[in-house]
Amino acid sequence: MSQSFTPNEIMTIAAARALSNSDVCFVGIGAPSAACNVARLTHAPDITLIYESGTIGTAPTVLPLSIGDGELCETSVTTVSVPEMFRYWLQGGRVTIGFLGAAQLDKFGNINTTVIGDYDKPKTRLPGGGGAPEIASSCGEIYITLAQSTRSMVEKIDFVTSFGHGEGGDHRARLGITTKGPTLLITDLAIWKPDPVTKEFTVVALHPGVTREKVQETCGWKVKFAETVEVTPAPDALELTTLRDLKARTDAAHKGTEQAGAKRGSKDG
Amino acid sequence: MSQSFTPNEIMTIAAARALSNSDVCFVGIGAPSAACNVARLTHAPDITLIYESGTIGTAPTVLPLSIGDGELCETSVTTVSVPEMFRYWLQGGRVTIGFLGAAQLDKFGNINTTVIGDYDKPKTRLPGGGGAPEIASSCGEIYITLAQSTRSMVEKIDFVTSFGHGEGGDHRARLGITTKGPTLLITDLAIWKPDPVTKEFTVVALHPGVTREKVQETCGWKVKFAETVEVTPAPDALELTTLRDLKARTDAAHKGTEQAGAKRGSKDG
Amino acid sequence: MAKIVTLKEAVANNLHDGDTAAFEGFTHLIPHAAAHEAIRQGFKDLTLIRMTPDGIYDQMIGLGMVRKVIFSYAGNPGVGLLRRFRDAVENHYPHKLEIEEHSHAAMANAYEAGAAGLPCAIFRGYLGAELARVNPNIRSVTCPFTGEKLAAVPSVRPDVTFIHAQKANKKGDVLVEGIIGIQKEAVLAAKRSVVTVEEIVDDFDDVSVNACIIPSWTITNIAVVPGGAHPSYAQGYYARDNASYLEWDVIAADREVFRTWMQEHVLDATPEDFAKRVEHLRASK
Amino acid sequence: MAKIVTLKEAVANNLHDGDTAAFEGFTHLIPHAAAHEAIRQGFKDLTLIRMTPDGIYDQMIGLGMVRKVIFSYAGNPGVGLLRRFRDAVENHYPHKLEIEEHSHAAMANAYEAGAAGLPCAIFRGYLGAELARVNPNIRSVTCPFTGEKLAAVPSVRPDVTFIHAQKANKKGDVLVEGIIGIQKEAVLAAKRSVVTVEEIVDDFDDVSVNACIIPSWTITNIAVVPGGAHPSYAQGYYARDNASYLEWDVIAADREVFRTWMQEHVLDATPEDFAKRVEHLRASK
Repeated sequence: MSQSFTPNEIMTIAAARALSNSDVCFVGIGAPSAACNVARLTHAPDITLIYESGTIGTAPTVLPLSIGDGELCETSVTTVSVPEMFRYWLQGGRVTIGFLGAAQLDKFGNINTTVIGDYDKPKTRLPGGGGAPEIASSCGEIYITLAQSTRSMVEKIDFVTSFGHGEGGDHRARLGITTKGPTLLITDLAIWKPDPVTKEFTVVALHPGVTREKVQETCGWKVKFAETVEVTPAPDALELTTLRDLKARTDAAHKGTEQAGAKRGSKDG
Repeated sequence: MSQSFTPNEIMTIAAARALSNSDVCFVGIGAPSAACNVARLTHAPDITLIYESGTIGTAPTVLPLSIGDGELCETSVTTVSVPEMFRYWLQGGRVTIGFLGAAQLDKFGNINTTVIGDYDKPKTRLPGGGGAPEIASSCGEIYITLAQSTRSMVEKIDFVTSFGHGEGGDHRARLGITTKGPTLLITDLAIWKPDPVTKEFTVVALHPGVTREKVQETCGWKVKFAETVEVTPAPDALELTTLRDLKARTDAAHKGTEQAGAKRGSKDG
Repeated sequence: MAKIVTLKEAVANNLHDGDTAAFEGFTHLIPHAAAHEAIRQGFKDLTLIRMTPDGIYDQMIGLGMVRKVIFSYAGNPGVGLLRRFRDAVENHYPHKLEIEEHSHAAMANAYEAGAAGLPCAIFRGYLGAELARVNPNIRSVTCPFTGEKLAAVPSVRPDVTFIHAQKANKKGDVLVEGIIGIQKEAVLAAKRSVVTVEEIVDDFDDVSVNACIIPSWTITNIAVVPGGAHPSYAQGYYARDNASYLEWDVIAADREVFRTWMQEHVLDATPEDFAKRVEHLRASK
Repeated sequence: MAKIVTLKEAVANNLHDGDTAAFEGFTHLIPHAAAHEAIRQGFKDLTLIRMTPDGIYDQMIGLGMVRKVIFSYAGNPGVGLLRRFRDAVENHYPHKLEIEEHSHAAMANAYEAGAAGLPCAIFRGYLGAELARVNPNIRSVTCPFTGEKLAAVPSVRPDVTFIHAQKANKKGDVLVEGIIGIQKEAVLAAKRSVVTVEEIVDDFDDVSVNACIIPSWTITNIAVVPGGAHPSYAQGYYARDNASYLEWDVIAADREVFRTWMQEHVLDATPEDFAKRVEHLRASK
């Protein structure tokens, strides 16, 4: 390992590597935003990034704090209305990769961001689905990024905000959904792909230094490992520099508008 | 009569008078376009003119030859896409007055601009409805302008392109249509309004010098006259000057782009 | 024609107890000043509609002005949860809050259908998603050509919509630029509308004919409130005050801190205070 | 990414016998040059879609290239009827022409639904109108909330769409300005798309972020054809050639005059001829 890196950094960089020049990505805030922009600044300069606020083909020099930052609009090819975004661009089937995060995730890639507990009497009321229910069904495929914990990776999620592979197998097809659904789960510890038949997420690569035990300890279901489990290549110097420079620029830019003493709570990775 | 005028001029001016400052008009080419702009240039400077090509709040200095002339766009408050025009502006119920012409018209204000003869084996294939079917149902009320002839004002039209009052009475309400439909018919000879109960068009005013016989001779159905039939006030000097100046400006502007010898076939009134 | 009035008049003229109201904006151009004026005027029993309820809805909910929220994402953008909203849903404090929850696609289509005068919107959505189970306003229609089952939601038709925009011209036409969100649809879908603007200019002669312009005659009232989107931003005028969004997370976490803050910064404040709040943010934009 | 090629290549790459094609434009920016190239390449059995078929469809129909037209207003704009279209419908000359006729509202909604990936469009339309009797593709759905019966039509999904636009940038993004019509929807609804442009510029840095820009990656081919909309116009480049529209009424009235004119002005002509045709129209715009 030429350089040390954090679990969050390798998660972001592994996600960036999964993107190509011809991808059209529907980007959420947080790790996905960082990953997409690292991809754009390294091996995929022509990647198209779309944020649900209406910005198409955006190329921010710093990461946005919200999906509606001015930077996204100023650097976009075009900025459209929100109805157009959801009709022509998302539902129109033009997005190849949708990124989703999760408060709770099950082994079939179903996602909860709505409530912890019962919907009508929730223990914790979360923000809700936003664009996620239709991102999950309209994008060509879905990449999920998540920091592992037994609280977030659970046997049964409390509410299906966004449909992944349902009960597994051909459940998507049975509902008439023609897109692939979750094809990749990138955590801070490992890379997971759905089993071709059962669609259960299976560990295909461990990040450098991560053990199978660590993955199991931080996951609420019994983890399946692929026959051959690779080791995720460590971030190279360009990847790390690009990501860190992006974050440094982001911090510097956003500091400018912050009052002294305000706690920095960015969710950008 | 202070000044002579043509039947077409009084038709246009009578239509202009029926418009007010607060009207939002969906304007077709021909007499309606001239009428709306005469109204705008005389008593209704704040009238809103909308052409179906997407131009909203347009104020052309010359009359357009087509509903998509550049002049309409350049002088508009805003120019929107055609789907937006038909969804937000027409169907949205924002238009107070829709103007329609007719190849054939019946006494209940039903209009044919589709075919003369049978639909599948037409004697004359006309251009078709265009925006008219939904203009007829979505605008607050409909004004019809037409040069009288037994060919165009007929007992039974060959095809109902745009629904007026159907078979009369409450036929519109029975179809669930909530707008008023045709409330005014202005021809080169007379002003007609629907009977409050039967909805049959009834002559309420004759243009100066026009006889009841002349109106009947040029109409294919037995004409009903109101109890009191007024005489349309003759165009005043301002009205005539405004209309003629507008037409002169229009001719001069459009000549500029015409090759020698091209026949002038403008349908602008 | 839009009448240009004070913010106080605009709110008093157009908002009433029991109304269904939308204060719209998608991160950009959030109508904070209008919401604060509504708070000062003390309305109650409101049904609030918004794709992305944020601080201003958190504030109105926390003060007990709101009976019901129709929404698709209730979060503090870029920060996290809405703590007054959570307190209302989880603990019924200050009272029970009714919710009608949709996805963004559903809400965007519902506003679009409202602007288009339709009773409902159809789209391909909610496939396998559990919201359809808990929200009786998520139904379906069958495509009469392919047999595909499509999602249907009622159109959004607020009694009144409030938005903030960059500028109006003297006739009262309004220009929205940048991230235009759902503002035009929200105005066109509503019975009445109020637009707060940064400034009024003579005309829009320098603006593209295809710009997002909302004609004067579709707007009820316009009020000039410089800085009126703060802590959100107005592209071309001032930047987003990210620190205030972070601060809100702390303020809203405690019922008493919230009350005290609201008293000082909203109830005892005026529309004119917004201009001062954005002074230090003008340089960066 | 859109590939920039010659008009000849763009047409040959994207149009095939039997295709369903849209050459769209609403009075402004009619893709005349693209249609003339299609005529020179001699396709047959086409299904042509357009809200407002005008001279170019009259020409293709008159030459027997067209099996079916899906449309809402078949007229020579500002002049009158389309005489070759009439001859085909009334007299089956040069052969029988199938028609699927809609209203503008239906077609506009159908393109919008095509761009939005939906199988059908719903709208409030055709109330009392007889087209619903003669067109089996006019159906209805019932609003699941109000019970209102709404019109439904299949979405428009052409195999290929041709449009003309003012300019592309070097990356292949396309700018449409002025009367933007249905062009963006027609491109997004199609499997393949060809855009002819007046010119290619370095970038769109001087253009509003909310302008009607069609991103490069949604377009198949771009060809530079100055004057390519003539006798229609390109706002900012040249004015409409009204005389040519009037002239067409005379040319198309007679089968032989039509043939002779087509031979000289289309079959024996080139895309480069368009630039000359608009020379005298540039001053006035």
